[in-house]
Amino acid sequence: MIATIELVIDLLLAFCVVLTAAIVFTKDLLLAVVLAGAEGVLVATVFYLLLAPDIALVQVAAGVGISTAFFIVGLRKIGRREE
Amino acid sequence: MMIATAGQLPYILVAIMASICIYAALFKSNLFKKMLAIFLLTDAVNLLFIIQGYRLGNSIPPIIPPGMDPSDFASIAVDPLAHYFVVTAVVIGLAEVATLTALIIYTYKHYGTIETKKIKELRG
Amino acid sequence: MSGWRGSLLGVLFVASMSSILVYAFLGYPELGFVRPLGEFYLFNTYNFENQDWWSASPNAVTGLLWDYRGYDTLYETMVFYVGIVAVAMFFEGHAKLTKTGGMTVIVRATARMVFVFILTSAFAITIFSIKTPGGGFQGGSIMAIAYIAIIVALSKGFLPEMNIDLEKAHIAKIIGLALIAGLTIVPVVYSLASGSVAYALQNQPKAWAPFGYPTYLGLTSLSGGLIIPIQLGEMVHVGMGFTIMFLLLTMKERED
Amino acid sequence: MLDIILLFSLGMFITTITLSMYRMVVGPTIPDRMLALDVISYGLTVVMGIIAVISGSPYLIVISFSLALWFFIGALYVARYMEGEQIGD
Repeated sequence: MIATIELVIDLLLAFCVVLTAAIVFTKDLLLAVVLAGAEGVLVATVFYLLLAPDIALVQVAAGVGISTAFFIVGLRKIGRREE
Repeated sequence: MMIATAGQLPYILVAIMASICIYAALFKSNLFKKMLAIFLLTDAVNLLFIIQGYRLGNSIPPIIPPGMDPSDFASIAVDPLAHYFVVTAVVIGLAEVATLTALIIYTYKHYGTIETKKIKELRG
Repeated sequence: MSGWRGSLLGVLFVASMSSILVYAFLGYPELGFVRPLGEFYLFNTYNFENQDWWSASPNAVTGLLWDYRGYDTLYETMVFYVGIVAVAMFFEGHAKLTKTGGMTVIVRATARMVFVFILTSAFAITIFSIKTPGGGFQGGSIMAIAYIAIIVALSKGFLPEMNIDLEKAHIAKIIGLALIAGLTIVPVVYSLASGSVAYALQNQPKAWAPFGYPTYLGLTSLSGGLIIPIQLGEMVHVGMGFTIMFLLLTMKERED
Repeated sequence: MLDIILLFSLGMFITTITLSMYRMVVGPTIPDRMLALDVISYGLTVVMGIIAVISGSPYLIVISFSLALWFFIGALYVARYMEGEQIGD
């Protein structure tokens, strides 16, 4: 069971690396924001699996709830496409 | 000579994630992209803290169950110090994101663009 | 940097940077080692035999936040306050909250119901943070989500119906901060008045410093001294702070 | 018996999450990805609950049923953006 949880943590972190690369190299800023929200959910899951329930709570609230709101407000004012 | 073992694979993945974020924060031309990279860098550093405080084996969260002896608890629970640092760092990172968003909107109002290359041309 | 040369440079930068970071991180011990300071906190946080150093809270993170490292958290709160002031400097918008339609009726009804649930869970997470995971920062972020969802799904004009506008949010935030400051200063005042030893932000009585907040509410229910009221103050401060930031960012800017 | 049911449902939900991750990586439009993110989030909530039951730790289950409340809000923001109005008006 313990080894399985470690394997799951490694897989989720690898997926986080892929998402980070996608966020950096995409041209569509709205897509980048959505992928950042997905990465927030995955990071919160890693926190949960690493036995940190306090941080999983605040990480989901921060990564999906509040930061996405700020990003979307910014995008609404500056436009969606990157040159 | 240090050789990575399987238990240190999370460190390596977090290092790759952090270096991608540092690259984007330094070399990307779009200010919004820079802000996203800084936000993700915060996540990577938080992950490093929590992974370092984790304890292999039959570990439990840092909340003492009723009736457990404190010395037993101290020998199996994970590190609460890392959790403390991360709880405050997440909220401060969010305040930072809000401030940067305000700055970016202000820049866009002033120059009409948020690409650093174009802003440089506009200044002459 | 353009074309393949730019991407090659990027890959080279990421590779060299990550090898440096991996070299640094591998110096850490393998998973499974907890620092002696962390073990000290774990051992003492709810230790009945050693009541000089305990924090009367089974959740070690909560005890760490406001008892062992209360000063650090106090300054983190000040940094957050400066962030709010920085946003307010850029957008000193008009405080007129106009009421418009919002999204469709399904989304609006759902948002109203979920608002109540989220606010309740924020209070529960904050108040029971002594025994279960949670705390002031978590509760505050969740409270901010409730208000931001209302602003997005309905509109800013619905906030006065819920007895919140910009000025009231500022006032609530300052009340939360004043609660924290008051609970910090009370032991100092006590020590000046009675001539005995007491520390700022002192929670439980020590053998040489007799001042202490109550450990139990009633006879059995654990209250953890100053931790619960100070977490409530922190929750109101953080939640109202994010709500104010969001309101200011969505204001129409002044025409210069 | 209960162990078998728990492990079976864990496997089912992990399969769901994997399939939705494919949709999130490949999905051609933004709403596709947002819906996939929603499905992943609710699957993760259930998986968290099941892991808490298996490992027998009562403190971990607090997370799962409080997280289920505010996962959908990200989709709300993106929908509001797609409507093409200023946020908050």
